[in-house]
Amino acid sequence: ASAAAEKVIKVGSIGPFTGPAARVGQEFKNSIEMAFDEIDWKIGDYKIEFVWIDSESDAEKAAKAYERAIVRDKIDVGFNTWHSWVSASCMEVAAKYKIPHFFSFGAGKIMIDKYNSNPEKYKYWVGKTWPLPEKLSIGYIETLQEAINKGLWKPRSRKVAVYGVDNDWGRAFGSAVKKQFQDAGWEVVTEEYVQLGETEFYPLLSKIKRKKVSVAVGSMSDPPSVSAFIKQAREVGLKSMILSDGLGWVGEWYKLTGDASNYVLDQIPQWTTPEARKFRDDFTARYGFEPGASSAGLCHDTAGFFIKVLQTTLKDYGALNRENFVKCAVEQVIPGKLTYTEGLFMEEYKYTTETFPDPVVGKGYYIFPVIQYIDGKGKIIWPEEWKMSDMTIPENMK
Amino acid sequence: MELLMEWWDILVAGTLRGGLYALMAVGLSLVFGVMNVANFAHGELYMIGAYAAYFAFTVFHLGPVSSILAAGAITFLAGIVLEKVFFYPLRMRTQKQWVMNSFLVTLGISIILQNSAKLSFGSTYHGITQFWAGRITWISSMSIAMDRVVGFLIAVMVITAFVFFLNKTQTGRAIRAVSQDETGSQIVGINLDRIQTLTFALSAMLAGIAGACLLSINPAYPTMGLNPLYKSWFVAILVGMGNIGASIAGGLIVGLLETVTYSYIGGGWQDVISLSVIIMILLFKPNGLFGVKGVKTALE
Amino acid sequence: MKIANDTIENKLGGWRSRLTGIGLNPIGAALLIGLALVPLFVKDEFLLRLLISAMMFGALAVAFDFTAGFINIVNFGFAAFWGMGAYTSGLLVVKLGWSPWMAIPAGALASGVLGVILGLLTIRLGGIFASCMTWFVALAMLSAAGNMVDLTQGHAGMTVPLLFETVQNWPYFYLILAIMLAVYILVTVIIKSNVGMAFRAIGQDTEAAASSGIDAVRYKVMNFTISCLLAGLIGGFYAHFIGILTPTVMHTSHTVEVLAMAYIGGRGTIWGPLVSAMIMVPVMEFMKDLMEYRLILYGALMVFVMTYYPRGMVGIWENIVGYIGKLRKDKRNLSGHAAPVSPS
Amino acid sequence: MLKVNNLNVSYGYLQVVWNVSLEVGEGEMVAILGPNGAGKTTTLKSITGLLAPMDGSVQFLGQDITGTPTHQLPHLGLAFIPEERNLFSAMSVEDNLLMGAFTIKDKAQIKKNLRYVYDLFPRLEERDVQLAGTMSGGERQMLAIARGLMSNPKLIILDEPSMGLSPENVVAVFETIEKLREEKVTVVIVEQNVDTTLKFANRAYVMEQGRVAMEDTSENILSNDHVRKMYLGIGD
Amino acid sequence: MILETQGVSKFFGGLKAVNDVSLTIREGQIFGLIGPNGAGKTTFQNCIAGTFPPTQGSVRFKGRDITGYKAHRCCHQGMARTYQIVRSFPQMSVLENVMVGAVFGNHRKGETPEGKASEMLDYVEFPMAHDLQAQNLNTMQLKRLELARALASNCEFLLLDEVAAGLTPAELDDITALILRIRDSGVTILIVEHLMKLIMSVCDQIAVLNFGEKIADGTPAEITRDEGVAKAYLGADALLH
Ligand SMILES: Nc1ncnc2c1ncn2[C@@H]1O[C@H](COP(=O)(O)OP(=O)(O)OP(=O)(O)O)[C@@H](O)[C@H]1O
Ligand SMILES: Nc1ncnc2c1ncn2[C@@H]1O[C@H](COP(=O)(O)OP(=O)(O)OP(=O)(O)O)[C@@H](O)[C@H]1O
Ligand SMILES: CC(C)C[C@H](N)C(=O)O
Ligand SMILES: [Mg+2]
Ligand SMILES: [Mg+2]
Repeated sequence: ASAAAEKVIKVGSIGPFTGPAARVGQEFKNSIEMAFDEIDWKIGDYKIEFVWIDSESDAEKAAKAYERAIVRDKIDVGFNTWHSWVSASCMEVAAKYKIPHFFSFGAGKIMIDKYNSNPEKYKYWVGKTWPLPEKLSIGYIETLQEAINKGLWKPRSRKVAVYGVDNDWGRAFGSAVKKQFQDAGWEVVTEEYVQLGETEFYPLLSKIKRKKVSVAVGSMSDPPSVSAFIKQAREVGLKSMILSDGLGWVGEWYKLTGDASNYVLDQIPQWTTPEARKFRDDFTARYGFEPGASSAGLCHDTAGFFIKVLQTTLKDYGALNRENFVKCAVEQVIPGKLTYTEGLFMEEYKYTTETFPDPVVGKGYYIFPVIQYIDGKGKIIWPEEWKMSDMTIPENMK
Repeated sequence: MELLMEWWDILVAGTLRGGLYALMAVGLSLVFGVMNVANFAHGELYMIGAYAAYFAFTVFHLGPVSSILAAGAITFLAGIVLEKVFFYPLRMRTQKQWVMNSFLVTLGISIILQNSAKLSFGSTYHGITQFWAGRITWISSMSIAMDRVVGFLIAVMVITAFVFFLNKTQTGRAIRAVSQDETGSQIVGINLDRIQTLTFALSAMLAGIAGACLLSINPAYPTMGLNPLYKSWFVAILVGMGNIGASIAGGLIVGLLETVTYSYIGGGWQDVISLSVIIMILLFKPNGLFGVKGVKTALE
Repeated sequence: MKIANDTIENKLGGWRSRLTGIGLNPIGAALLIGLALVPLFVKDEFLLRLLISAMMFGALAVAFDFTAGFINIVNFGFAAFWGMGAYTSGLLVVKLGWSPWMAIPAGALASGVLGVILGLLTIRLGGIFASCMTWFVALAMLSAAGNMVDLTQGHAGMTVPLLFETVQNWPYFYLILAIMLAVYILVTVIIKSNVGMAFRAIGQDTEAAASSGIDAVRYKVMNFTISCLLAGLIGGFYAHFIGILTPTVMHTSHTVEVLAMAYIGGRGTIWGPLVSAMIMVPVMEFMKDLMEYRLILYGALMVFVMTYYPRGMVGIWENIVGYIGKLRKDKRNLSGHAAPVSPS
Repeated sequence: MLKVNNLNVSYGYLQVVWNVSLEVGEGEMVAILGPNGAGKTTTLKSITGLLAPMDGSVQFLGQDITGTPTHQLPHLGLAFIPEERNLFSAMSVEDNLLMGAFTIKDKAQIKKNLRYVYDLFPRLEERDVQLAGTMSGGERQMLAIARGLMSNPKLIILDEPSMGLSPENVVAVFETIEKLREEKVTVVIVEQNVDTTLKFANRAYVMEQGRVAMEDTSENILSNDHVRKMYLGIGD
Repeated sequence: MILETQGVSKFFGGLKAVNDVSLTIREGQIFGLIGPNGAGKTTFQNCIAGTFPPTQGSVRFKGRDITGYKAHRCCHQGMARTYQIVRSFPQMSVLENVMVGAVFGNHRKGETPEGKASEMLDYVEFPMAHDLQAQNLNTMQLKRLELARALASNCEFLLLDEVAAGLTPAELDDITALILRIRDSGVTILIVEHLMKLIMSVCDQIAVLNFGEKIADGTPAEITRDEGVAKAYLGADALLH
């Protein structure tokens, strides 16, 4: 009887719990558990319950599952997603049922386009966790430019090949870096996208190799593809710097690539601070595998931000319910009044009405370091203030 | 010169790819020919082979060749078990509509195996860096990983041994005989049950070896079988279901077709193009490229 | 007194035969009426959505059985025709601003046209080759839908406007109920007609059918067209019910789902597939929390049914009815009112 | 040599063979006659293990072979040539013949047998590489008989060997059977060609509606009025 | 002249299964086609009835050129057939099997398919219940079923392929009577058969094929006298009952 009196808030959390990115889903779930354990799953006298919504990495399945969570499980608020296409499809559902949903990774452009097409309708989908790739990826150009200026590297040509997985993310990243390289005076000689899950890159790589490029840059989000690409690049004897954005997203990547990943550049958060390392070790101790900083790590931060939102809503609006969440989002989160500074990775997580739904990017806010992998470890080589060493150039390219 | 190089690369890449398609397709074709089973769980046997090789190589620290052989042995056993558990009772009970019923059973098996793998190993990727270090450079502008070359050679050897077995040994001939007339085979003294179990196990073994050979390229995970399954169907249908010898040619054709598409049109269009070509061919050769009409290759 | 009784009997009989003519027996009709009343009493939106989904799959299974159970070709690319209807309808609304009410029939038509092509493609092929041809066509369509990003948004998914601007589900419920009924009745009427006889003849022996004067090409194409058209119609509904389309609607796994329902229900019976969908969709939904175990069970069910009850639920049902019938007859025989044995 | 006791066989609920008993002595040629649907084929199939009888037993060379799987029978020296031929249609004529010798391990013996059947049916040697599936009805029948002979059987059971054959080939078949008998092979034959069959057979059984209606020597059967009328079309 | 073939040939790869066969069949005749196994008799029938088109040559039926007509069109022209290897619709009842012929063949006014079908079953003296599934019948019963189905299409021309194979002499007499009855009802018949007794007793005219070629054509008496025929086919007199 007393249970009925207890107030419960149901949070629907979307993640790729099965399917090609299931590993990421697992990390999400675990890191959210760790974050909510810290507050004992309570906000005031509200008990927090999570409903795990499996996106299976598919836009349509995710939308169906989200809708099911709304009508069957009667969730009050949504939290988190990974893929941008999942965000885009669930945005539609959130708008239909007017369910506020906080913080989704989805880096690609479709969410932004959708939001801009009707801000009023889509205001329920509150904020991206991961900004558009072009805002971050400028780090690559600066790193390369610096290495050239310092005389560390004399590229044989100013030619670039862009590759990537054929989805919203891969294409968004590809076209962003393409433009940046072009602006920096490089020539993009080929641009190739492959299907999700492709593991055969000999034709693609030999094509790139024939073009004699100095840099191959792109992103593939699933581990089999990206590790196959890296390994085969070495097998065919590609003599170019490889920029593989997101190689380190999944903790087990090194097992798959081995030292074929040496010298590869990536731009990804690192376990740099002592708090971050502690989180990593706690996680490993509790769940038996090492988390990725960009998935479990960032998700832990956003969970912290989300808890702060819940607490603020209770404090400022008196009760936890859909309307108040929406109010809190519109009045405090979107205009940047409510920000989060206790995170492990960024100094401050903040939104502004100008950049919404992207977070504010730049020093002091949201920024990723550029790292270079050697023997399975990432060394930070950009920006200046975090730098651990200069870029290393492999023997055969000097 | 540039163009020649390009073609050469395509040829090499296509052949390497095609060899392994052939290995898969031979098994699929064999089971269809002998047991009239359109096996939709062939990809899961490939998956079992990949997992087996992974554990053999990383956990039990067997050598590459032993790992691949171990995978072959395990899938062979898995084949025996599957045949005895699923197809034997079905055979005892089904008279009519065998092809459809057994096909549905394979769908069921595929779902069971895939989800059991998820349950036992999770959805993560169990991969290795490589079996053999090193690479080979030979006229080509690109060099080729040892793994691929050896994998391809294993495929060729296995297929050759297999074709020899089918045509030149008494057991092999018995397998072919069963594929054509079961009553006739019994009459001349062939033990049907044994041959059918053997056939399924051999086919499973071929798929398992393919999965094991490719472990360094495709890590093991529960749903990894789907793509190879599709590809082996393409090959088997293209050349005529049940035609073992032609499956080899078919594997190479599909492998090349895909590589050409990949290089000139774009990765995503591989399936569209190779499927369109296969559809066109079927329109003119309804029994497949090398199928013979009136002779039982298709079902009736 | 006696006369009045007679006319009532007659009237009832007339109704009954009319109902059976469209495939409804009294039990079926009663169940349908019960189903139609559900939204009046049940306010749980989730349950309604579940029923909508069940009815949709029921209609799909019937449309599938129309080909598989009668002309004996398994359209292994069935889902692609469902998807074709969905995409066509969705695109017409999104790109050309059509009303969904116009676009859905147009989608059905597009699928139907594709059905004609498919029918023509498979004419010369028998058995597994025909199935593979349909499968390959579907795979090519799936792949193309994924690659024509400019048109379909590819795997990112295409957002499609909904049919009704409400979060309530009863309008969809009645619409799909009507569609399901229409599909069921249409298929039953066709199967009971001479055209249906031609389908069955072709399915059992094409050559004998041809030498008895049946134009196999025409009927085969006709069958494919109708089946695909219906799939497209249901696809159009789906598009505007679910609101988002990705190429995965065309995926083989959907065909397998529909096929499993049709076969577990009992192929070639029309009502078997319908009933099995109505049972299996909710059951699978309620077992969702079992995750992998659920699918393992599902696979095991398929194996079990195909091994021990290849005629599906209909087979089991007929056994039960036969058994009851026998019991009754035994009873009657015992009480001395043996029915006259028909002389044949 | 072969002894069948009280065989009962059914298809599902439909019983088609009732209490059939047969006895065949060594070196004998025994015919089983009867109208269509009498259950002759069914009887043969249960003897050879292709159908499981409900009841009754079969003994071959003193050994109980009821329920023995079909594939073990050739090892015991029993060959069966079914009505449907059951050839390996995608294999060559020669491969079919070699399969017939599946139970023989001795290569020289196989060669000898091959020579023997080729001499018997020269048409087969002419067509040794043709696929069995593309042969005409009569050619296939020859091949089926030849395949049966390849295993050096002690007892050969033939189901309607002359069906669908041209007169010339029918003669060839009966001449072969005659030769088999000279070589002391026991023969059980089911035939519609009653007249000719009875000229060759020692004894005959007549089956009607699933039961043995009559059993006697060929001469007696031939002179039986009922048989003359029903099977030879010679009435009074 | 109900049927006339001009140089009909059918080649399978290099094999000349039927080679340059010309025949003329008059209305109301029973025309016999005989020849050794593999002579091409079935193949010749297939060319006429539209199973596949002849490689060369033409077929005229009732004065119209029907070369290359598909099987169903041949049927609509008034041709019906039975098969050497029987073909039925196994999951349909006996009655439905025959109804298929009645519905899709040449429909006559005032006939219901059911009525026509049971009439034809009675006509061929079908021995079993009409609601039995065809898959439960044996070969002989199926042959009668096929005959009924063919007749139900109201054909004028009937092709029979070894209908009497495997019959006992008593049954042979029945079938002989039936064939004659069908002829008398106004149907022309082309019959392929190895049983000389039947052929000789019913045929008005006979053609003999050997290795795909026609080697003789004439009345039964002429054929029996023909030396080439005797050598190629008839062989042992013993078998000519
Ligand atoms: N597979 C079957 N299923 C059901 N009934 C069958 C089956 N095969 C044969 N029968 C029935 O069994 C009976 C005996 O058939 P069987 O084939 O043994 O006769 P038969 O004497 O060999 O005739 P025939 O001379 O035509 O070859 C027939 O009435 C037939 O209908
Ligand atoms: N589809 C086919 N492909 C290849 N060869 C064929 C085909 N059909 C028939 N033949 C061959 O053509 C020849 C004639 O066959 P057909 O069946 O017409 O003979 P038939 O006169 O009916 O013989 P039977 O009396 O034995 O039935 C045979 O040699 C046969 O092997
Ligand atoms: C960086 C990421 C969040 C990647 C994810 N796959 C996306 O599409 O957005
Ligand atoms: Mg028989
Ligand atoms: Mg013939």
